[in-house]
Amino acid sequence: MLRIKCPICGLRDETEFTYGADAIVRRPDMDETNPQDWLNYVFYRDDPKGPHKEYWHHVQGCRQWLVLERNTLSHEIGACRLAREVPK
Amino acid sequence: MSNYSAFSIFRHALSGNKNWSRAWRDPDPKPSYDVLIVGGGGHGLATAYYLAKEHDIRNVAVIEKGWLGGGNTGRNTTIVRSNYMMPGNTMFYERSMKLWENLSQDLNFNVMLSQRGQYNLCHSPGQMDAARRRGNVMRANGIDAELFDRDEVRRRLPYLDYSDNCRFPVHGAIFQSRAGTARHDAVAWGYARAADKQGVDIIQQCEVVGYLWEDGKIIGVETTKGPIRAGKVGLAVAGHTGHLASKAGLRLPIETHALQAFVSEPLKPLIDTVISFGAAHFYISQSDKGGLVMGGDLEGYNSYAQLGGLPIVEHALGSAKALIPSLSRLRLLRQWAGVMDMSMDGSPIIAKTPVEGLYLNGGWCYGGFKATPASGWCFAWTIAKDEPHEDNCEFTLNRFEHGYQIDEKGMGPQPNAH
Amino acid sequence: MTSSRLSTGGRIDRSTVLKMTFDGRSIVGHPGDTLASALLANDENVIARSFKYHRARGIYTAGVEEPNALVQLRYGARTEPNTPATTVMAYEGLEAFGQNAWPNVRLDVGVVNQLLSPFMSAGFYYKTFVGPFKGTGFWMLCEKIIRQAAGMGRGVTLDDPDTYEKVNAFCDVLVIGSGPAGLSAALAAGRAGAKVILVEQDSTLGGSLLSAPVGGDGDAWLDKMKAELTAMDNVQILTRSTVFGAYEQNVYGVIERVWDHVLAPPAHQPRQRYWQIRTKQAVMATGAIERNMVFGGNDKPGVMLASAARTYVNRFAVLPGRRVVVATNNDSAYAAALDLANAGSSVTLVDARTQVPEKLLDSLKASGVKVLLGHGVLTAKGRGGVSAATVTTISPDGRATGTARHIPCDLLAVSGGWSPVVHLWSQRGNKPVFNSAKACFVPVNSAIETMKCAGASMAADGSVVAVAQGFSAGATAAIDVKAKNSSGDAPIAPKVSHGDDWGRDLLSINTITDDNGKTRGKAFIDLQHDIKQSDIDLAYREGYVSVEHLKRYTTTGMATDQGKLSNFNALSQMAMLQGVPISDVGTTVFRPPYTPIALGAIVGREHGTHFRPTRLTPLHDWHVNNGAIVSEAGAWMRPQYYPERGEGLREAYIREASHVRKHVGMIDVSTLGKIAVQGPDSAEFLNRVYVNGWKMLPVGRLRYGVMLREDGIVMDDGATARLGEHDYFMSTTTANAAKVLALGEHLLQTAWKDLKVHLTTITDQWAVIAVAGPKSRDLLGAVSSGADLSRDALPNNHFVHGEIAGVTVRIHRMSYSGELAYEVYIPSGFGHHVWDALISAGVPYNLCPYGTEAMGALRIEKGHVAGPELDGRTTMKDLGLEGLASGKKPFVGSVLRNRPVLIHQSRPCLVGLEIEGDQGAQAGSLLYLDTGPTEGHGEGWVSSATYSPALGKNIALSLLQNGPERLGETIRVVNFVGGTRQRAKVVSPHFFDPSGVRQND
Amino acid sequence: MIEIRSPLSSSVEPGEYGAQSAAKAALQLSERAPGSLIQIAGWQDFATVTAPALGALGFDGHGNFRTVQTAGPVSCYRIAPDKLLLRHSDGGSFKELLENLNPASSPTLDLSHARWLIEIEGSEVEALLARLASLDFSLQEFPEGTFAQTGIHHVGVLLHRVSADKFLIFVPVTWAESIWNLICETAAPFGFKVIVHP
Repeated sequence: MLRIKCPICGLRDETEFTYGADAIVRRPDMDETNPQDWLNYVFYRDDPKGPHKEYWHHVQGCRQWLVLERNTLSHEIGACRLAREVPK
Repeated sequence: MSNYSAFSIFRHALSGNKNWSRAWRDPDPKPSYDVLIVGGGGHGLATAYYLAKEHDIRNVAVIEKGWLGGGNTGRNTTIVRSNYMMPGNTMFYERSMKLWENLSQDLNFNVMLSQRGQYNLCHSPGQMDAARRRGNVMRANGIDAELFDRDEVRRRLPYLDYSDNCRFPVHGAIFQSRAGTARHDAVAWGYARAADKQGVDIIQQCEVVGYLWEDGKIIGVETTKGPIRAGKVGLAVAGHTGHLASKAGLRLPIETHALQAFVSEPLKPLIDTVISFGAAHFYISQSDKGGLVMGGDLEGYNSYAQLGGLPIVEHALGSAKALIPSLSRLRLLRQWAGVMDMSMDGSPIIAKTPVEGLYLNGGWCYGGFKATPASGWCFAWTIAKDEPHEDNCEFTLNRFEHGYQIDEKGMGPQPNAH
Repeated sequence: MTSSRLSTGGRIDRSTVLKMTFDGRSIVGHPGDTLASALLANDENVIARSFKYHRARGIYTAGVEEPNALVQLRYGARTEPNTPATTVMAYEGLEAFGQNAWPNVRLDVGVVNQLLSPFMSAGFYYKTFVGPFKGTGFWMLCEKIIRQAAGMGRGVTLDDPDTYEKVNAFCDVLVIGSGPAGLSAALAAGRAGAKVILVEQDSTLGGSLLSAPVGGDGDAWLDKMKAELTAMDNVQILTRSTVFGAYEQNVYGVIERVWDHVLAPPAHQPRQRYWQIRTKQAVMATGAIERNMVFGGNDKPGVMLASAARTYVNRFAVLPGRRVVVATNNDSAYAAALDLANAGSSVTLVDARTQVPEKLLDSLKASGVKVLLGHGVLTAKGRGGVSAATVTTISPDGRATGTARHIPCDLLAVSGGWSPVVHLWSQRGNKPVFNSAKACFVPVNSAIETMKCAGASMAADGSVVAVAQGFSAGATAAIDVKAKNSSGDAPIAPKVSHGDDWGRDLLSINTITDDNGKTRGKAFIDLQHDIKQSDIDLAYREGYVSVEHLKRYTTTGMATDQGKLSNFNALSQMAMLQGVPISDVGTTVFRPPYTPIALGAIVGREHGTHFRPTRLTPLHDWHVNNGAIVSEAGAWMRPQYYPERGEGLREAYIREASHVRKHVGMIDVSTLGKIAVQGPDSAEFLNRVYVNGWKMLPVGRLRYGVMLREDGIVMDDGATARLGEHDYFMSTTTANAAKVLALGEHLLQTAWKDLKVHLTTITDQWAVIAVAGPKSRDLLGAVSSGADLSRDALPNNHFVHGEIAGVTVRIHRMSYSGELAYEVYIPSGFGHHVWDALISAGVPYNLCPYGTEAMGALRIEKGHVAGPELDGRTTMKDLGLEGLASGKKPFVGSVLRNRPVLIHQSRPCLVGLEIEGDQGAQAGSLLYLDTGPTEGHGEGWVSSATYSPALGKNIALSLLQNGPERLGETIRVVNFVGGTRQRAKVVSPHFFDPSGVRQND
Repeated sequence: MIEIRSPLSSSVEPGEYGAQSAAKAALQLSERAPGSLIQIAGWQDFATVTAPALGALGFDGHGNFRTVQTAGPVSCYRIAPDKLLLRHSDGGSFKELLENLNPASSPTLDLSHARWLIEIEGSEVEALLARLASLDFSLQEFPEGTFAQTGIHHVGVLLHRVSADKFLIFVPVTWAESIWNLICETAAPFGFKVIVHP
């Protein structure tokens, strides 16, 4: 069981959250028309074995989207920040 | 190497079982092969076997970082079925089913395919309609399928929850009678033994640490046992595809996720078929040893760790009791997790890659085990002929670019939803 | 008094007699007994039959590692198969039954399997049963027989009458195990002020101390520790509780057997409780499990672990044998020999070692125990049970060097060394290391910062070291969690009889063989699964040498005891065969649960109705009270139809839908997703998430919109109203409400941080009633006030505020049925009130409520797409919605929707079908050319079908390749699984009132 | 005045349930209407633009994400960085507050019908809640006058500790009956009384 330290609500069970997606990929700007940029955003992943940054949504709490640093091999958890406060 | 048969068992028994020979050799790697398959699971071993058998390519090695069959071949819920609806999937899985049906004879190794049938339960009129469409596609393509209403399901599976207390009542089910289970380890061992017999070198405890390059082309792999050159390198390392492909500079439409499975204590026969719950991601069957084998949902987040967390244990066992209330007092014996390639549309990739010399077999999501024979068969074809067979022609890497997502569940590019 | 029960001693309450039965025979016991001790006390020696060969088996251990004595406990709905008798506390009325045997465990005909044992070597089934023909028929015939023979106990198909509950707990230090190390750890952490939970699987605290003779120093020590611990408010003690799993981030799963030690739980009380404990630190003081030795007949009833024999004598006052041979390779069995002798048995101790300390030998002198050094047991003899041990001198590698002689005995107590219980530590992904001096795998204590190991689980040298380690682990854990106080001084360890230091001078012998290195007779490694040493040899010969291959090929360690006894012996045999140290063979990874756990315990109360929560609309009670048939729609319950006078679904929905077209009907659509979109950039937000434009929508208006996924596939549709300058009210489909909200929040909080928009779900705030039909305006006009509903004042896609029955409501003019229709938005707590008012006011207008089935018929007649068409694979073009998309602005999915396959000419697109004949089509049917083969995936499929009361025809919506250009064509509709083939005419999906006269009226 | 209909109207039956003990029931369950609930949202300048309006109600700024601010019948919960939930237990209208807020910079939303309250009181309240949600309910970790948003049976709820032995649970109305029934089942081993407030 993962326990995630929501910056707003504190340390909570993973069951209060839903996993979003890879937070390394960056959504292209709205007016980007190059399909490749959108393909890279929507479909392609680094899928790292080790440190990872990912979105989690505290749906049963403050409903904030978070960026969590987590190791995909050891499940060790690092920093957790509000997505809105993470620079692009 | 001795042929396996009732007679051989009898003969060996009389000599105290002292004279059985090794099931496969344990060779050192040669400096070079025509084809090198990375990954000694069912898919990799099957690929090597069919390369030799179907395409007469015998200078082949399978290299495996641990012990063969130690990945997802050895940690799945053993279900075999061919009930796929999307063009691109339907006939591929049916090819697999047909190969399964004669696999024990083909390999001279009993993989214990037990065609006890599989029920996909429906819990709403909408699910019944979707099941009907799937069943119709199957039937129109020569695959057996039946659609049962609630009463028929109740007659056949009387132990499900039909009470007023049931949260998601059963409306009906789609049934494939040829589906069933196979003994998972036997598949790896049977292919290994048969491939070895064809001259394939199976090299265990040998990890790929990088690729050998020449003029932008892959010409072999660097391993913990030294460099091994190869005319063609095929990856069949589901669960680690993203990681190994990245070493070749490929970014894939794949994320790695962990999936748990569960087995109960052994019981006398109780459930004589395979049942998939339609109200949650859960399926159950009973093994020959008597254990109830159960599968649940993904952990929900990227993971390369073969660890399963409690929320999914609760989810799976909760589904078990919701489906069959009388399982409540039975005991869970083991839980384990496997890591799998979750592709963005839930369907696999069997294709040449943009990197010359590198071929890819991956993205199996939950469905790798049942696909083993056809996966090996089609991958061997693709490697041997440098083009896909008709049955894997949609399992391309670039399908997301042209837009044919083989999205069997309609969940979109969200790997943990497939 | 039963024959094997000692008249004094033991930790049992002789003042109470418990009546129980085993296989229908009466047995008696006392509080404090286990079922196993009671069976032994009643001279029940054959308790079970083994998995494969159906060999008679007795009681082998006194704990959770029991491989043999599995019983079917209780009967009927409460039956529990495969229950180790050693873990069941005795209770009045207990009923247990032998299993895996016919007619019973004493006379099992399955024993003939033993004759076939040469043919049933490891993996034999992989080599045969394939049959002479292709296909799986022959195997499945064989399998049927194999499956009947396999399995152990029986499950039932009766519902469990007991309840379970889950508790979430939090602590600073979790201490697992209550032997000397665990108690010391709990004491240290408790004194320091840390919040401690101490978990013990046994019914009482003490661990190994409970196996010592009553009245020793251990008892006094235990009492003192218990007194101090129970006096601390910050220490919680859970007995009869097993930590079954250790999970990441210090979460532990525990099952407490709250009321398993009685016939049935008291009313309202749970049978078991699942604790999910989140701790900061854990101390693993889980002890060690004694190993047996491998020799011929080592599985017979009467063979038992030495430590178990000692436990039965001292704790349960049961004499498990009168003439006893104790076979050992280490010191620990000396205590067993002594205690058995002191209880009246005549004891011969056979030690594989040639030299042992004088002190040890001296300790036995007074008790009359005969000691044979340098000896081993080659075979256990006897039918049905042990009658003699064949003893011989042996070499240091376990080979017989002399002539064997028989020593008559009825108990053969063995000790092949000990295995620390490292399971929980290993479950966290760690591999233990081999300690060759003590011949066991031990944890690396530094591997997990938050888990400290102590005592026998670390192979500690006796209780003095265990207490010191435990106390230190507890004190360190307390410091790590910043506990305030000092732990004080460690307690002085209890003086326990010699021999608890099992690691000293141990001779690592696991197997006793003849002079050729062969075991005599059947020598078992895995008792329950009948894995013999020769099976390991065969696996090696065939190349299954890695531990995982070995385990899987032979199935050793995969029985219900999970290899607690057998793993080590299997590994050491494989090491011997390979000629490598055991550490090079490695161990298998331990998986949860540590001991098997009941499924129901993990499920707690979340089953039946509570499997998932149920969502009810504010009008739900009315529907139920008025005879609606309600059905599941995701989490919601919705009225499907309101049958009148014995109507079925079909009659009811046709009547309801016809009624709407003729008069007026109303339906509860409160399940629609509703999201408040607020803020100055709301229009921009809507412009980005919907395909159509939103910048120009005036206040007072609403608009239908479509949303795509990021990959360009249609996700959802619905109407959004502009309530104010910066205030929009979005509606989504019932199914996608949560998804749309989460996506919107994601975009706003990650990619579009510059937009000032807030989204809030308001699904619960509003009850919504759709009122549809030619008389809907008249009805609403009559019942409402303050709202001008006239055609000119309120055209389609406009809304207005008004009052109904004293409640302020918002009335949207909006139609999915094709009729003149409105949606009335009511604060949900007043929804029922307004519905009632409409019902009353509706009488003159012939108002009738309708359900989702009629709603479906109406929307199909109108060609409106819904869930079956929005199946996650369709594009706007497919659904005939592409005209909605703005070409002037980007929106979610706007680039990827134009990928070549998604805009290809031949894609299946939405059309209507008029079905020929009287029978309706079934959704999910496939479409084929009228002439030509009906095979392959076809030209398309039927997505939604209904009888159209308005048209008097059976109609359907379907997706057909190149559909819009095929209007008028006749196609074939095939439902293979339903056995129907029909013909249908391809028509426009807008079956009814295509120009929209009625809804715009 | 029309009375708001309780989503629990077919579930709340006064009486004693579950395990019976001679002593007073260890738990008392009841429902409460929320009165008025409004949400105030904002953006970067949230604190400054809403301060005067909140000050008028008697609050000193936004407070934190744990503490419930109370002023007379009004409680204020900071449920997100830029969202507040205000409850007027008497059903007061927040009229003045609304007038003092600019919808462009601090939009408000009426949620009075979106939540229902379940009140749990008694000596076993911590034990009961530990069976429903995975928070540490000890007084030390969850003091009086604090709140938390969490999940009960997969549904997002807000828990407010009113006193050592009393909690208020804010439940979305459409889930209320399901949650209530589960709470009652969970409370059965302790024995509980369902009461109706006057």
